[in-house]
Amino acid sequence: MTNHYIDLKNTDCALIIGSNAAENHPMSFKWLTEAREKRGAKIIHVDPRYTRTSALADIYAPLRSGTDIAFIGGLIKYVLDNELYHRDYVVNYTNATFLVNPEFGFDDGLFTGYNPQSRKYDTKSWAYQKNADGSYKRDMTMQDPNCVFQILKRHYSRYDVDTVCKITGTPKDVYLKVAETFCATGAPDKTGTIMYAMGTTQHTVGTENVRSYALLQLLLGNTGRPGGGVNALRGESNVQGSTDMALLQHILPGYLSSPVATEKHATLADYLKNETPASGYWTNKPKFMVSLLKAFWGPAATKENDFCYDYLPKKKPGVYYDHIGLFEAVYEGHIKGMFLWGQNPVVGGPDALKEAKAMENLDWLVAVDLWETESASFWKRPGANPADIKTEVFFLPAAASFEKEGSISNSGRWVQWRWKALEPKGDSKPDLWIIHNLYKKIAKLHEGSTDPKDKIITDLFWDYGNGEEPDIDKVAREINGYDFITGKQLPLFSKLKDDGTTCSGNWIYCGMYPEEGNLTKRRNTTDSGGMGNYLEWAWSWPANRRIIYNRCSADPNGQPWAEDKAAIWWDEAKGQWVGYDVPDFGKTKAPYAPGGQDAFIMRPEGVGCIYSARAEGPLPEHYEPWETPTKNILSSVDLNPAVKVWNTPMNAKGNSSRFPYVGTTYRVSEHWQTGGMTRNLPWLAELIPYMYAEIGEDLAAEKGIKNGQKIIVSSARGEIEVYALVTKRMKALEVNGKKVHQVGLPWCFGFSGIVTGATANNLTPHIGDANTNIPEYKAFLVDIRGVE
Amino acid sequence: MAKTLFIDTSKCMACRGCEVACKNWNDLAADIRPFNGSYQTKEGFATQTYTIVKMNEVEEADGIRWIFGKRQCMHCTEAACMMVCPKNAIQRSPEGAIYVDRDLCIGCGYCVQNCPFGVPKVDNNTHKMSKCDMCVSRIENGLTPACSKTCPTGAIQFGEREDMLRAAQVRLAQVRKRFPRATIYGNEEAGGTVLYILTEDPAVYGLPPHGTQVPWQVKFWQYLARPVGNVAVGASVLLLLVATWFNFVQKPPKETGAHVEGGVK
Amino acid sequence: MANKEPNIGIVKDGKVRRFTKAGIAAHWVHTVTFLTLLLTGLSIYVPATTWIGNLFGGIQNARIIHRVVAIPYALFALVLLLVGSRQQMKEWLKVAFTWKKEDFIFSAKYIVTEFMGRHGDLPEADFINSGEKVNSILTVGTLFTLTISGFVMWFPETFPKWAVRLAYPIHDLSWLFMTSMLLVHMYLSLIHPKMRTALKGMTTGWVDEEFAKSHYPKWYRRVTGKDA
Amino acid sequence: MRVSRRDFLKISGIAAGSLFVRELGFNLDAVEAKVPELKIASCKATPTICPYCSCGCGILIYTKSGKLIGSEGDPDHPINQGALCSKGSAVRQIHETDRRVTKPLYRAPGSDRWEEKSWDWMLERIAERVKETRDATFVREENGIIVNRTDGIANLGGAALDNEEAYLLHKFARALGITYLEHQARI
Repeated sequence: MTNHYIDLKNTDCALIIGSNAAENHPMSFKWLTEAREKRGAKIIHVDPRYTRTSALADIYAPLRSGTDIAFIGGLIKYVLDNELYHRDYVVNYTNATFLVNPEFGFDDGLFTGYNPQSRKYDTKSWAYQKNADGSYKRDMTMQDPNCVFQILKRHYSRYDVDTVCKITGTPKDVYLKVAETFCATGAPDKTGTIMYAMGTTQHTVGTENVRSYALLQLLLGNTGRPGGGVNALRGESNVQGSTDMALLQHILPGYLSSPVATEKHATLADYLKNETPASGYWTNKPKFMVSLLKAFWGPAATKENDFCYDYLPKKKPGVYYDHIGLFEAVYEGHIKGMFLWGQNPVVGGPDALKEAKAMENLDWLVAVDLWETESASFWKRPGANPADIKTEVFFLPAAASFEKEGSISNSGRWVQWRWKALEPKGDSKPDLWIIHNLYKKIAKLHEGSTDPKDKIITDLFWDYGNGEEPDIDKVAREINGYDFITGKQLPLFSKLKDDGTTCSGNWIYCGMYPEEGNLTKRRNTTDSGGMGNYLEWAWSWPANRRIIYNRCSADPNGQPWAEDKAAIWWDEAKGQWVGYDVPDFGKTKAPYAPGGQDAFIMRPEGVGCIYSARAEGPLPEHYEPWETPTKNILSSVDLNPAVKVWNTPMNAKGNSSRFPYVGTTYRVSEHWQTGGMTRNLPWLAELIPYMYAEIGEDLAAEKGIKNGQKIIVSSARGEIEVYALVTKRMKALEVNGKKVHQVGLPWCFGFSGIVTGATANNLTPHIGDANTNIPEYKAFLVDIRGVE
Repeated sequence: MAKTLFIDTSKCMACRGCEVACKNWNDLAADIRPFNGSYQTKEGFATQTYTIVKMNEVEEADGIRWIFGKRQCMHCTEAACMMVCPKNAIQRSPEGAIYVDRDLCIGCGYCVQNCPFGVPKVDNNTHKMSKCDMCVSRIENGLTPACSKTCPTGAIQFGEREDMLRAAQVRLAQVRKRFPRATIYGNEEAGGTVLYILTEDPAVYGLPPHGTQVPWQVKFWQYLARPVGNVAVGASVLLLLVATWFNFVQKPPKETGAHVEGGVK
Repeated sequence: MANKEPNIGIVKDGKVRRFTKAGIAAHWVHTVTFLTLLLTGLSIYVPATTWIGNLFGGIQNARIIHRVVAIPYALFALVLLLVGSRQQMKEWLKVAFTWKKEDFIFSAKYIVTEFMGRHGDLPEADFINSGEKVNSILTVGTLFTLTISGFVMWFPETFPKWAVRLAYPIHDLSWLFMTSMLLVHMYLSLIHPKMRTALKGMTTGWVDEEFAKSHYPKWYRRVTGKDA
Repeated sequence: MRVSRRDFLKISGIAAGSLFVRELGFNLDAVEAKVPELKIASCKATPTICPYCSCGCGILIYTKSGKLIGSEGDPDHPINQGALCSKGSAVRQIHETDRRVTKPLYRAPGSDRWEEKSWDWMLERIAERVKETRDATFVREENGIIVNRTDGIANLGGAALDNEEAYLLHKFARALGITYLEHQARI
């Protein structure tokens, strides 16, 4: 999140799109309810289904799953046409004034530079125009046809309300009410927040969905201000922390790119040259990278051996290491061993039938979990014959969150410590204990080996106490980082060096554990200015900033746009920024000084990017999901042109003649993720005990299905038997002149637990977003039929 | 002075934190029921379910509405259950909670049949009645009930009765902007119960109509039938004592044995 | 009076046959069941009476016994009368339900005279005097009200809520009034010096001729044909 | 004692009716029902953070001499101020439910059931399999560039790990040469 949960109380309008916040992030509604009661805030919910969030919203706008960009594109046009954008903000804090290469263009769904064979863009034509001294060319009047603002106007001129409503199926009057209500937050003294989750990201256009929200929020001048921002409500308690710690193939801790076996990353020097931008805070990347390598290989990492840079594995170019690519490799038998640390792909993975089948090729599987999950017992899943499955499976019982210590980071980047309340149940162990002892066993097997590849393991800097119990405090200290010479904890990432004298496991967490102690353990509830930032409670990265880009909360002269929306402001007397949050800006850089307006300190441009290159273009463009019930009426390009399509077995594509309805997966308040942590708890199992498909009364009537009866829901990948939950809350939508029904499927059921049920992900496809490869769970095609 | 709950159903999102917090505090068991085609997977109260969030879909002129309302014991000022309990097992705590002392309860079910809100339930094996007791052990120690503490949106508030009533009246004006038909429920009913702001007619929440009081049968039973009956039995006993006095203590004068008017023919 | 019970009214060595065998059986079945129901019911009436439940092995046993015994209470007496003493039953009920002015005088005077052991000149009684008429009416009446209200309370789900709630007061009123009558009835038949001879009627079926003549002259004349 | 109209009638009725009971020597005063004592009195409260969604609500785990008594929202925590949703309120059952696996379990290839094993046996066996697969699928160099990559092992998970665990797992996985390193953030 750019802001955080409590800051929601400062908003004047919350647009909840691609999220079911009241069900999946219920505490967000504590603060939205306060915003509504104290500020008269309006709540808008845009969702294919009328959910418990819609029940509390002032406006509910139905939309066909997979058409967010059309919806938001329409709002962008509405803002531009009615001049509701926050002009001073847009001119000073965004790249709307930047001039773009005149060769840039867009025609019939494609930007310039597209190569149909490789399905990739050559982005040269999208570059900014630069002056001789390398600075960016800008037209502060935003009239130049090549300036981003005019390009934006041209691009979204096609997103008129009628076209948009034809694509999304949203009733026009409702759409206009949403536009009028949310776009009013463009006023300088108003802020609106966008709250989104997997409903936004789990599409082949997931990244551009988020980009469209960021773009809209920049136009309305909401980003970086209390009650504003683009707020991802993430699903798991520490998915923010686990992402920061880079349990993802494409990054190293602190969002440093993981090396690829190409010239650009051949050596540390090559890597740093190609990865470090010319301007913006990322210019300090070498300090972060070297400190990370020193944290990994400690004393063994020296200047001479590039701080053991070579020890880091380099990816093979062109290979997809993401979840979908990974399971395609498992299916092909390339992968022999797999670790599952509390993950359950047999229920949570896309095309789950294929992923479960793929696991049969594994020689060995280590499953670490609190429960005997469907993935841990894939070899005895319904329909499998254990005798044919040769995988050796090790199930290691893990301790629960309150049976161990440690810190986790919530969506709002608050890193909070958790204390140990109880001994682990039975012989279960904390994951830290398991990793620590597993490493020591593996290291012992490689002790004394002279083979260089084994040195990678034995040289690892593993100084967490010598007994069986790892000292978690030492791990926390290492993450923060310390000075090898003084042995002191570093106070902030600005103290990191690239000469090997400092280490830090994750530079964005540097400052969490300074010399005076682990700040994540702080429980002081003072809240200066009553803005809800609670700067003394725990610690938030980066540098305890609670609202990032908060320089934008002040106008170009450094004074808050609105009194009740103050975050930081310039104090001329003190010569520094002061206020209710840690400045996300040079503390002593005056607003009138050069770069005093560069509110986005991480960006090379120093400003927020309305125009920002992604795999499929610099501006979000609507494309249809891989399995669409209709055609793209904005261009002849149906599927996102930059998406990787897997023409592989068990991943067939369904068409709308055989599968006429739009299927979409979701969760409910009472179950969480694949259900292990909720379907094994009696009090939650009893609240939603059965797997069901949610269908509208009109669809049920059409198919002669009665509420509570069993039905089969099928897609090109598989079929499942579930109960029919027939409801008034889902109605057919009018899409391009045709009635389109949608079918809702909770995805938290599996064959193991107190309550069990069919797995919705047996229906979802193996295809993902062009940039992140996150699977398209939210829009695929299904059919339904009654069970006699 | 008595405390009570104030439930503003316009803030309820049916997250059912209250249902689970209630089971957590009271150590109640789960109670899985067959599929009933709704998110509200349980019909109503049960021996292991003291509170339940009603979830009703209503189609109105201006579109669909999903109406939520948390139900639990109403802790009536005039409590029918207390009036009918033959063993005085149901008491009102100093803070106003109606609770049952399970040692005294014999599971006779009088309260079950006579509660106008259908709250108490009797367990047929333990022969004990169980229902929401407003977390009496908590509120008697200055804490709030588990459901009100856990409610994320503050739909469930707890405090002195006048404060809660004032809060409800203030809130009603705001709620009516979004829900014109909103009403306060629980101010007159049964002498004053848990206070609600309902956004729809009470029936949608499974509540009896506005103005519901203790059933007349209960009043007839407790104020008329039993006292009169007791008096009758008392009178007989009195009569027997008097007769014993006359027949045995103060011997009757010797009689000729004729008892019938006009003597023996 | 045509077709009276076969051996009612026979006089033999100073006694006259007053009750049939079936009538006696019905009386004692009714007595045993009612008293059992009274005690098991009483165990839950007020907080202090729980100890009575313990006589039956705990209050939950009392609860079961109450339901089990309720069936013979409701049916057996009725069946016995219908089968074995239909004629006298009809006569009994006819007399019980015919109330004239003199019946009221009888009741009022009886309480303060005979009941207190004093002689009172009271109107002539038929098969049963007006006090016993009240007892009969109550017994028959409460047999129905207790049975019906008890059945409704036993299966509350099958009856409308208003009916179930009404059943409780009706049940209480019925047994309280029946009990107050029973106390008087038991006092007369067991303790009252002058009246307790009547008990033999309900054990052997025969009462002293003198007693019958003086207490039930109209009945005596009718069934024996002799003069009172 | 303020006697309401109801009580007066009730008492008068009982008084008269109870004469026949009076001699039996029982007093009929209403028996005072006792309030159950506070379950969490004298409990230790340990603060933790909810393991479910990413709101980061504070929870207090109540224990008494090491035994779990209950779990509630942490009233001092600024995000939830004592409130919790249905999942957060059920956290206690994560410890209590008998569905938890409490012993290391091993499934031999082709077998149809689990066997219980010791931690040592399991960790040693896993270490051997890891070494085997790493040695078999390790790539040291590719067209002139040092890669040090293990193609045969994939590591998935976990978004529910602590930060310290996630960091250590990353360090451990990279040292083994793993590039198939993914978790729930991707899906």
